[in-house]
Amino acid sequence: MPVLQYREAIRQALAEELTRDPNVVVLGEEVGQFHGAYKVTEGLLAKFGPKRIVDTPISEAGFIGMGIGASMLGVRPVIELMFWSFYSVAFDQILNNAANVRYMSGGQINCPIVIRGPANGGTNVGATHSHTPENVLANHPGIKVVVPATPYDAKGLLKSAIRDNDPVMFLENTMLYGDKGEVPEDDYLVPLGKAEVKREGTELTIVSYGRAMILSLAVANTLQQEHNRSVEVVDLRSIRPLDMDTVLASVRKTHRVLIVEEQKPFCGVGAQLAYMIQSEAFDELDAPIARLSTIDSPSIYSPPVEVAQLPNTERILKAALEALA
Amino acid sequence: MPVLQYREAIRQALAEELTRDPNVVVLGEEVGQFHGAYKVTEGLLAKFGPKRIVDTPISEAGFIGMGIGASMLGVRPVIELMFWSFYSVAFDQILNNAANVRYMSGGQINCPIVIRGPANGGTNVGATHSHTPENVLANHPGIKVVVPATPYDAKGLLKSAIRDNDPVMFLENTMLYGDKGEVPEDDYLVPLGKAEVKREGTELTIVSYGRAMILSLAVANTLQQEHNRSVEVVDLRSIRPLDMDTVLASVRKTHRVLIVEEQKPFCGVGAQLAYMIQSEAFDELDAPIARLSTIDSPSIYSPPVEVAQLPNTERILKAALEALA
Amino acid sequence: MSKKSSAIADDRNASVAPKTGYAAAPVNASLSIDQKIELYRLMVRIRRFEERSLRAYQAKKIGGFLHLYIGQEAVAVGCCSLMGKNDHVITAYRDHGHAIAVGMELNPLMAELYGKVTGCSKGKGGSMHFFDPARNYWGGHGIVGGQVPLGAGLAYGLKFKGLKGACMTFMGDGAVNQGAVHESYNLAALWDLPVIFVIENNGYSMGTSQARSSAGDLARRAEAYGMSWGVCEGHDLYEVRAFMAKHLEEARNNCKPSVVEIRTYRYRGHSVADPDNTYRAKSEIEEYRRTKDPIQVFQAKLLEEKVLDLALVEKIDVEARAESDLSADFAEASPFPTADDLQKDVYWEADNPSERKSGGRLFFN
Amino acid sequence: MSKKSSAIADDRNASVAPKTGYAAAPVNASLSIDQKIELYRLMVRIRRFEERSLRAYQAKKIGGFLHLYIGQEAVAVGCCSLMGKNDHVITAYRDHGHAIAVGMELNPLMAELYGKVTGCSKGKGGSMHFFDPARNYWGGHGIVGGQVPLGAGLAYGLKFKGLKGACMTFMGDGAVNQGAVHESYNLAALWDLPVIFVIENNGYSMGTSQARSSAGDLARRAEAYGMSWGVCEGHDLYEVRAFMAKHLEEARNNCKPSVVEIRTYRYRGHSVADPDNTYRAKSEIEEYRRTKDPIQVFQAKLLEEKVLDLALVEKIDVEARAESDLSADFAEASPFPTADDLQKDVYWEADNPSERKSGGRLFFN
Ligand SMILES: Cc1ncc(C[n+]2csc(CCOP(=O)(O)OP(=O)(O)O)c2C)c(N)n1
Ligand SMILES: Cc1ncc(C[n+]2csc(CCOP(=O)(O)OP(=O)(O)O)c2C)c(N)n1
Ligand SMILES: [Mg+2]
Ligand SMILES: [Mg+2]
Repeated sequence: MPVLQYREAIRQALAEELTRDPNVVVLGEEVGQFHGAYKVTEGLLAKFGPKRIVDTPISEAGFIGMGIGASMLGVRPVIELMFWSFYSVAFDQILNNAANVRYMSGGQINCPIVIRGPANGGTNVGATHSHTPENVLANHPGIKVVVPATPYDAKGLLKSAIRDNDPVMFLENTMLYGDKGEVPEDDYLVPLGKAEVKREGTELTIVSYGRAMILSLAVANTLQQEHNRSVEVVDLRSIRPLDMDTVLASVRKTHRVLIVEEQKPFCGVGAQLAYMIQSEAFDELDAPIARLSTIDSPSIYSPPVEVAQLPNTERILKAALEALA
Repeated sequence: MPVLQYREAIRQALAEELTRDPNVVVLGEEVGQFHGAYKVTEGLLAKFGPKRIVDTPISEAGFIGMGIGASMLGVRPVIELMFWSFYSVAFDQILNNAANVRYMSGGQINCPIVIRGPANGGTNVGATHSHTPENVLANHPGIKVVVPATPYDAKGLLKSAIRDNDPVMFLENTMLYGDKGEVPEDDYLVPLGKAEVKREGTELTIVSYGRAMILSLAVANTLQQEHNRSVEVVDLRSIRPLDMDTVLASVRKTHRVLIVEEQKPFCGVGAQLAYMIQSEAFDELDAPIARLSTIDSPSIYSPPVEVAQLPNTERILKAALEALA
Repeated sequence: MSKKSSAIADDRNASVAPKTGYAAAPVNASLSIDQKIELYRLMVRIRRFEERSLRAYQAKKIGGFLHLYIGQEAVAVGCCSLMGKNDHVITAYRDHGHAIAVGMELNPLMAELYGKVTGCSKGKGGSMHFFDPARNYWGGHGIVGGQVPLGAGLAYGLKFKGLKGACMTFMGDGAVNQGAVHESYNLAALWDLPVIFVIENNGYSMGTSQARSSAGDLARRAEAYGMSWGVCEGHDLYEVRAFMAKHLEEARNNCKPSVVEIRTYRYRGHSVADPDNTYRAKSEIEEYRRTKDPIQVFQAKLLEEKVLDLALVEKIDVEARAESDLSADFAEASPFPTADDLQKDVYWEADNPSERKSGGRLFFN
Repeated sequence: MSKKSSAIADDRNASVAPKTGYAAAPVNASLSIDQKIELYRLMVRIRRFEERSLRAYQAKKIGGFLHLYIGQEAVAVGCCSLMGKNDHVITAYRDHGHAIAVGMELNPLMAELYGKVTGCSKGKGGSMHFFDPARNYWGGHGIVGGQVPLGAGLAYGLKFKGLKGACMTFMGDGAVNQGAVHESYNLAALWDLPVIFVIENNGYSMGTSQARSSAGDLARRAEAYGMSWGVCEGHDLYEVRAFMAKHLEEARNNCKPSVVEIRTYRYRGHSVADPDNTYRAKSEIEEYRRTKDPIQVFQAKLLEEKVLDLALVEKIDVEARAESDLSADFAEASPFPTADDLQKDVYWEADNPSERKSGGRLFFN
């Protein structure tokens, strides 16, 4: 099977869907001539031309709102946010218009848009550029939220997202763009709302997603090799819809849970997971649900301290050992 | 003691702080000539003049950002959002600039602003006007979030908020504006970050805030009178800072918890509370933490169905009886 | 409702075609007598519908906001009467007039106000959120300025699909200071989107006069983006039509966007619950009503043209009142949605379970 | 750093005061020789500092973004050199030049880039977030256009406090299409705020030329709000000063805001990590460097004026390089913040525990 970078997998998904459906259009800042700030869309302009690959001015509220409007007429815009952090200036369009227009029209209007781009820390770009808004987005019914961790999932989920008739927020990760993995060339889909057990284990369930999941996997391996402890890692992949069945099945098996997330803690995704797990599997828990989040402050610039702020392998290992104790 | 409406209590706090500190300025849409969309600022223009009471155009990002900039120079703007829902168009200013400017400047800059206005459902204004963003706001370190439920607390908390040197988000409630309560005429303060046990009880702790707390109190009384059950009601008052000590003390007493919140469930404040309570008082819990939120859909218009969507007394009573079972 | 009918219409020769002014503009001169009567009737129906809704509001049948369009009828009717198959409309929360002008029936509108399941949005949207995509009517939006990028997007969609149409994107005079509006102006001008940004300038945003909220002239801001612009009076239906017809042609045929300001006036408070005496004098309202009421003005013209006579005026009015009353009866008799309906119409996938591709939970508690 | 010094300065009569052009504008004609030298030196220091930072970036001493100002120096130096006690500056993420121009030392700036605790923002802000409120420098802001309302707010604060000053609010040519910018324009014009919106037009926002992102002329958008505006070339320090002096006077004395466009050019990619060959030709850069390099241009003028001679040019350069190297040494030798510092500088209250009035937890996990 071909081995692709995460960014290439996303590009392949875009190219395949652009080819499949003439209503798909890719819009965003620098997605065309500049090939994308992170080169995700490299080559697409040459292949699909300026009607399908559209460079926008720096007007996130304007062009996201425009995309929403166009989607109501059946266009299927896939909009790149150079950083998800910039959703801050388009918040109203996303969370009032995209999220609500179906509801407020009594189901008459569909809004088949995808908004995609990176949402992560770890690259020393400071507080304004390191938001991870999956919790904020998923707080709003009407919205779907996906956070792929691997090239395979990135391609399969993005293709599902583009075909979805609801607005899907697709959160990538600049730290993963260069990661490589096997990606089939064919037209496979990874459905939204299906978690995957990325590693089986018996003593502790780590629930995670995105890059935090990749790090958790590494820690699980370390725990096996160096501590002889067996840890299961559940990759949520989608935040909304959310595959609680897979999470709960794992909890019923291991009876211990550590949630690892790259989120500011207060009302992060981990909080919702913790609430649901204790609500639905209270008697299965041998210990309080543990949770490891980003250390609670605006994202720091200083490179080594940013590493310390995020859920790195050291912090995850420590938290996992505590949870296993 | 004088009995005031909730709106009058807020107005009194504003007037007292305007009098006390010449740097305080009240800004917002219709706060002056129109006396405020909900008449909170009635009479202030006549009393303090147009330099201190400023009508703004409909430009929330502009005038909130302007307020933040002015606060960096020592002005103390108290900005009215006609509805907190409209924070959607000013999100970037609040959550990148107000929340981060102290941090990114290494502590050199203070941002002493208050943003206040109603954040609630229940008045049939539909999905775009019924957001309750305390979870989203409090997710961002650098921000403080207050949700007063009574006239007394509203006045005391607002005065504390205006004197606070950090940005404070002050979430009122149109459904409570007409509520009456005793409010001292003197210069008292209710500190941020102090919960209050609004009713003592032994069998169940209801943790709540805002109007949901008022309803919970009523239900607690019903439970006493009609079911002979003893329910303690903790009013958080502040979401960030958060008084966990008071919450945990109550949990240690009753061993059962019901969280009642007017929030969309996914990653609401209740999720964070549930996570913390189970984390810090796992062995004290006789049952899973129960939680009652707004029913998870965009806010509906239809008046009777909106009542059903919110945490009304009927729903709270049912949830409390289940939690007590 | 409302089959076309009239005494006069049978006797076409009796009418006097105007030779000068806006009435003589091609788009008006070509109107048949029936069409003129229908335009008049539309305005009357809007007014009577809203008056009826006001009574229902006062009787507490309607909740939340009720932003009445009374006084502005010629704007929506004038603009929407020019719509072809591929023309679209989107507006803000003061949306009843446009809804009726695009042809929506009164029953689902009144039922929506009552929050009934028979409402145009199934009782989910309310007064601010009327929609009828089948009639190219995209709402009804509550966030000031928030609909404007959507309007640019509808235009984008038209152009993308190669359709010759335009999107009329309405907003109030207070909305022009929202950032999203300017971002949309720039996008429309930069990419030649077939959109007309229509500022319905009724002089006030709630209690704030234009002068207190906006620096400079409103439509003229188009120049900042090299867009064309124009201003017209909104109380004369003929003028609105003559004026908008040009802008629509430019948009449809040449993909040229524009910003237009239509000067109008609202008689009622910002919304029904709002007071109305802090920011304008009663005499200002009376003066407008006396000299520029759009229904009176058009009625006078059509009487002069002998398109209408007093009997027909009366008949139209009686019919509109009756229709409005019936819509209230319909609304009253209709059922409310139930709590079970809350989670319908949120996700397409949840509403179409047999076609659902995703797994997991879509809703939480 | 940098005491004033020069061979020529001792012999003032040797200099030749220019009689024509921008150099003769009062604000320039009144400059002493020392002042001219210092302005030149500032530009050189900016350039050398950035070149040094670039090497540090390539050596992986610096993370994240590094948006170099090289080529634009005359803009920041020209504008900031006009600042009086009550004048303020705020800008976007391409903020090194302004920081040095307002008088910040190189050490804390380089240390900030290195993420060290001795940095001007204690290593918390990084390249995009330099601040020095004591020098009326309010950053350094990463969200395009996000600083613009803050700039209006600084001006509001000045006016509120009755201080005669102005706030220069810098933004790029790509920022003008952000909604918050327009909201700020309207507020400034409506309320006569003493703010000058300075568009540093370097022709590109990342890889997008002005023509591909903005409809119409940039500064001229001020007309939409009845604000005055102007355009000037940014490679000639004298021109920048002459031009900005007028706008500053208008702001300070008459509270009149304006929008100005200063035409300039950046030599490097948008940020260091970004490629630079997809959207412009190398020759374009070379042409600018050859004919309009702001340091070369000013150097030539000062040589002609006999304010500088080649020895002094060399000396200034050597000193600036040395100072930049020293700043890198300083940064290198400084400690990083620690994880304990993460939660400092978030809340004033947490940093001032003895004055804390609130209870409860401020931080979570
Ligand atoms: C972003 C936002 N800010 C404020 C409001 C509250 N609000 C609703 S209508 C209105 C006035 C709008 O006036 P205008 O645009 O002139 O429209 P008109 O009511 O005159 O039709 C205001 C301030 C809102 N709905 N959305
Ligand atoms: C809201 C927002 N959108 C996008 C970006 C990413 N971005 C950073 S700089 C930039 C280009 C800005 O160009 P310009 O305003 O001309 O400034 P210059 O870089 O030329 O100084 C972009 C798109 C951002 N930081 N913020
Ligand atoms: Mg208006
Ligand atoms: Mg630029």
